[in-house]
Amino acid sequence: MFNRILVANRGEIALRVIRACRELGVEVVAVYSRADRDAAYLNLANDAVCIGAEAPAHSYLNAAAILSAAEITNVEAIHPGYGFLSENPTFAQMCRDCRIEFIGPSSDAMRKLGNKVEAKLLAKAARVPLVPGSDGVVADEDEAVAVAERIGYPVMIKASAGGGGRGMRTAHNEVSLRTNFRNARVEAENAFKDGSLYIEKLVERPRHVEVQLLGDRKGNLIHLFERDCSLQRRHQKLVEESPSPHIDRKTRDRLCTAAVRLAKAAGYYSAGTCEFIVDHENNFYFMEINARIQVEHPVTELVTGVDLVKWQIRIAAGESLSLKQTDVAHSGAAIECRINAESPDDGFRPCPGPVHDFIMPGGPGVRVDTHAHAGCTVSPYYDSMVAKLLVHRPTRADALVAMRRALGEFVIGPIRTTIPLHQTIFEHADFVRGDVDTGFIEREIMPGSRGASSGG
Amino acid sequence: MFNRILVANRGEIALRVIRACRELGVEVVAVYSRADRDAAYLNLANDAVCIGAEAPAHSYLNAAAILSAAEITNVEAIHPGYGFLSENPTFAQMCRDCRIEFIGPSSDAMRKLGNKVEAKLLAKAARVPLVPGSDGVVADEDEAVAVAERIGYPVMIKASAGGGGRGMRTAHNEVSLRTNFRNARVEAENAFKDGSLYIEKLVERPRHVEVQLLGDRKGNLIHLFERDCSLQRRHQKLVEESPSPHIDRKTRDRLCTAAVRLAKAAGYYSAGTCEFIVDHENNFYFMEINARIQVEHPVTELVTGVDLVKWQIRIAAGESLSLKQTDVAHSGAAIECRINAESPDDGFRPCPGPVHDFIMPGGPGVRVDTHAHAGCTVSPYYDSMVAKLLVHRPTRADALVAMRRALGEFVIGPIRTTIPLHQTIFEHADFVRGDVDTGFIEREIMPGSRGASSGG
Amino acid sequence: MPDTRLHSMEIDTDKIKTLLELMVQHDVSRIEIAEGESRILLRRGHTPSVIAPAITPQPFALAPNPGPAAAPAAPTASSPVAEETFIRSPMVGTFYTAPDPESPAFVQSGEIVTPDRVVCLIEAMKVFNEIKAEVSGRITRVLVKNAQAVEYDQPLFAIVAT
Amino acid sequence: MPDTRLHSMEIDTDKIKTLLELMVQHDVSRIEIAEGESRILLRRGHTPSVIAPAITPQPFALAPNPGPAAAPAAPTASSPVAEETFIRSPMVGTFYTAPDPESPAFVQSGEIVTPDRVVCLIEAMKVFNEIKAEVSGRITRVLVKNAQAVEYDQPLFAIVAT
Repeated sequence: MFNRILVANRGEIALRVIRACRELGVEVVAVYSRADRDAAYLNLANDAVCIGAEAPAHSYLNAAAILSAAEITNVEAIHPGYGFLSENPTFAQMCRDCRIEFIGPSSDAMRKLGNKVEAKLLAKAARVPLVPGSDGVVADEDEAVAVAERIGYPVMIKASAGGGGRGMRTAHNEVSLRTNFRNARVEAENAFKDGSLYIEKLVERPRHVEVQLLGDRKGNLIHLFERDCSLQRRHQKLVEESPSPHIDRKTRDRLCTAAVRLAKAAGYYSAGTCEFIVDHENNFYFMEINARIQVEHPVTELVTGVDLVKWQIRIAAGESLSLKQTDVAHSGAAIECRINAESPDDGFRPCPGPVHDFIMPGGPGVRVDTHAHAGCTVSPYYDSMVAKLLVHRPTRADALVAMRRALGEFVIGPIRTTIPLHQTIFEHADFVRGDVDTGFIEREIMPGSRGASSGG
Repeated sequence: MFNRILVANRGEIALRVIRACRELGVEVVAVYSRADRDAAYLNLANDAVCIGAEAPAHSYLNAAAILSAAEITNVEAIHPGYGFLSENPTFAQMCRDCRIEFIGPSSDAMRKLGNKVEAKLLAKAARVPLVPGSDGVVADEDEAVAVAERIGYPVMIKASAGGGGRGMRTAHNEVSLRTNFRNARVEAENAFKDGSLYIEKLVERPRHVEVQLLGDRKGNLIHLFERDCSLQRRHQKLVEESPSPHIDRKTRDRLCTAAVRLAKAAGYYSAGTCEFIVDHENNFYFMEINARIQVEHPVTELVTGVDLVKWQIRIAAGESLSLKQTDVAHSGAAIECRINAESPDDGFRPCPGPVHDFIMPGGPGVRVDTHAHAGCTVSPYYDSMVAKLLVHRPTRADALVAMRRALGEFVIGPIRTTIPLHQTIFEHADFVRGDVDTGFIEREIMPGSRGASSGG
Repeated sequence: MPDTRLHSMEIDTDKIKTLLELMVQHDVSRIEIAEGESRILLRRGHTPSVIAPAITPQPFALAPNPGPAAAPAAPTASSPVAEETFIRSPMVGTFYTAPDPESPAFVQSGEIVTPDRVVCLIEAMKVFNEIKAEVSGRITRVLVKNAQAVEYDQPLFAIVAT
Repeated sequence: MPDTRLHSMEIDTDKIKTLLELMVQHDVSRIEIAEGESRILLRRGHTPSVIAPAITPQPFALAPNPGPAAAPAAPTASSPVAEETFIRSPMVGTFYTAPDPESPAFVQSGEIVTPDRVVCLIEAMKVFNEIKAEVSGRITRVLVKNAQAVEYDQPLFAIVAT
């Protein structure tokens, strides 16, 4: 096992890694930007090094500063957390070139899975379903129509050079496909100076279901069941839970084994997540593999009792995964709410600032992961998550009740948070029934807010 | 189920009952003394009534004020918590006479178990071992010697009229027995105007092990395994855990079934605890039944997954205990630390006052039950407990590690607390090995403090 | 310390919390709201007459805890607005203005009372307790309605010393 | 009206918007941020010479946090004790007083330096970076020992303008 590691991150995930290190008896070095110099969790590290100015580019994304901090503090490994440098294969390789272990998968696996085209080829080779489509650029309208007829309407027209929703059009029949294809091509040429388009089947009201994976460097790799993260706003997850209320046992088994197959094909080790979209007929399609620990990992920790962060560290130190697939049982239902310092009534405007009031929920079945406390300040420089509130109860119905209770107890002020939004979600009949999709928040909870916030 | 109940208590147990009510969908009325008017947990109740001045006798022990509050708020039942009126059979009967259910056992069972002599007769009849002794007053020295020879040295000489350790002497042989008997008689005559004495076997280095019981009004009664509460200072529990690290599986089974036998004989229902002392040969002796929920009940909730407070309320509302003995499994190891606002370095002097800094531990396996938060004030009028910090992990070794980690995170200031004492305990080799008794704190952790604190 | 005085029994603590937050946010030292029968006066920080070069409001005073939902914040007896003090309830129970429904009230607003004057009954545990004024003065307001529940220390009458 | 002056081309308008909102929210009259090459100064409301009856100090200063165990509290440049300012480390690395173990130190306490004077080396990622004084003045104290690790923004030398 390592004697000393460095956490190249901030906020709750830095604290999460510090907690794991303290329990493992591994010394831990924290790094911080000038904005985070008063962060309370730094007191829990064995050492803390200021690595740069407030802006992420100068500190938490500053690979040279982090490696310098690692050198002057003599650590043997770096835990990247999530975000920042966590999925950067170049940084992983830089660490390893400095003989400092990067706590994550191999740089090669990161590189392969970070490339959408390569990842899809891997999935195809591993017989993991992909969203049906043109399998590359379509030459013209007629080819587009032929593809659409093969895969069935509705379809999406996507610009090869596009991304993040830009340059996308839907078509529900041949007429609209032909019109939209022409328009999309002009738009793509103007926007990206590249008019190439491809066609994909439109998955309507998709659910987001992901599978937690854990593997060692000797090829042992298991899944720790799924998390359902369908409750999103603009691709930002708001609520995550396990088990998924959407899929049946057979789909779950197929999903989990598909994820394991794909990860093994990629030579994956450490913790990782395989993301799928699932339609209403329980058809699932591979989206991507996130080659890092995820924000919502505690959901899986609660239902399986497995400490994922400790395992990441052990595996990076060369230990074998002593857990076999049959050792991992799923127990009860766990739900996580991401509490953000945002004003849902005001286009989700971030609300950083000093926190005077902070009363954390407690009692049976509640877990809170947060770096915040009364007297802290939510910094405007970084993401707005102030706490992850989780409950774990024998059934989903019990978990809903416990989450409502816990949300009612949580006091954070005077900054605005998403707690009232979560309270609305947990009273909504569709969510209570477990019947939501990734468009639910915009469609059901915030109608009208789309326009209001589109300028932000 | 009730529509509305009243919590006749304060602090963390009032909050615990409020949490149970919110999860059950039962409205809840809080009562408070003038000292507690700003308590944050009152905001979580549906209604809150000021019942009197600061001193407990004027508020939380004021049965008439509490019943008046119950009447004006139209509640159907009263939860007494622990302490205050919780074990007062007269109050229980007053409630029931007013057609307000008292959430606890029958007044008759409370009365029987509250009387030491009657409780011991019940235990004897139920074949539950008692500490061997004279079975009543001994007439003179010679009879005392005869009893001691029958039960074996060392023995305790106790004054019939004494209590709380007063008028007690130990004797390790006949010579010291005869001398101490004469001295004890003179002392008892002077102190209590009653010189009658009895003899009991001295259990050396006793462990305190108690069994959690839960029964309904139809005679269904089960145990929920044991808690070990050997870590005490002056009969005040500091650390509680389950399973007991002291007893073997066979002793545990015998202890649990003896507790069930005794409670059934007493016609007991609701939650209750049967306390035993256990010697180093795993002999156990009945001490008393606590006819209420106990401070340390969350330890059992963690290892069994059973919500004891919810069950108390359901049973009082007439529901049957749907849990069978075979439904209750013991999983992992749970430990509780009672964090008190006391200064261990200064004779455990209470340290009430305003709390400015309050950072609660969180993350995997941690549960905190507390009414405290940054900005609250620890009142000088009531007991000094500010928080119950619990961990639940697969093994005791893991739980020790998690508790050390959580204690290191807990920031409470500027008031002094027992956190540093707990940190010392959790590093002590004897405690880590699970080898402590009720005298451990005074003997090993605080040598010399006995004199310093005897004036307190 | 914020000075919060509430001149009505039917208050909305949520609204007060919002108002206090607004005051802190905008550094407002005084808000007065009259709404039907209710009147709310909220004041924080130093009184405007004492001007210090740099005023530090206590950060803990900036975290108002509105107290229990159903419990009206008890006005402080040392309020500087008038010499008004309060006759407070010595117990939890039900407040009655008159010995029985047919009789007139024990006291009316405007009446002068002596310490021994019975001003109301409070019924607790089926017992009707006569409550005396305990002070001399003129009753300025009756703060509780007939047959309404009252809690310990709740102001029943406002009284000005004569 | 807010007075906003920007001393750099690489500005982030979203950040400025957020800052302005924060200033309004907390009644802050001035924010100055230096970040690498960028400098941002935002000012709103009255100038300090106009004394308003109630001044709200920035709540950010009211929440003291003892700071990380290992990080020396950085003295503020505007310390009133002397006209001492600091030459700070622009990076994380290892501090060297001299170009090699045989050579004398770049500067000694008491020496007068010009902005272009190299005062030390900081080794980071196997690269030795020459650190210049950037200001003129007399070095009053060398705050870091040779071959000691330094973090970003850590004071290296105390200097008094001459």
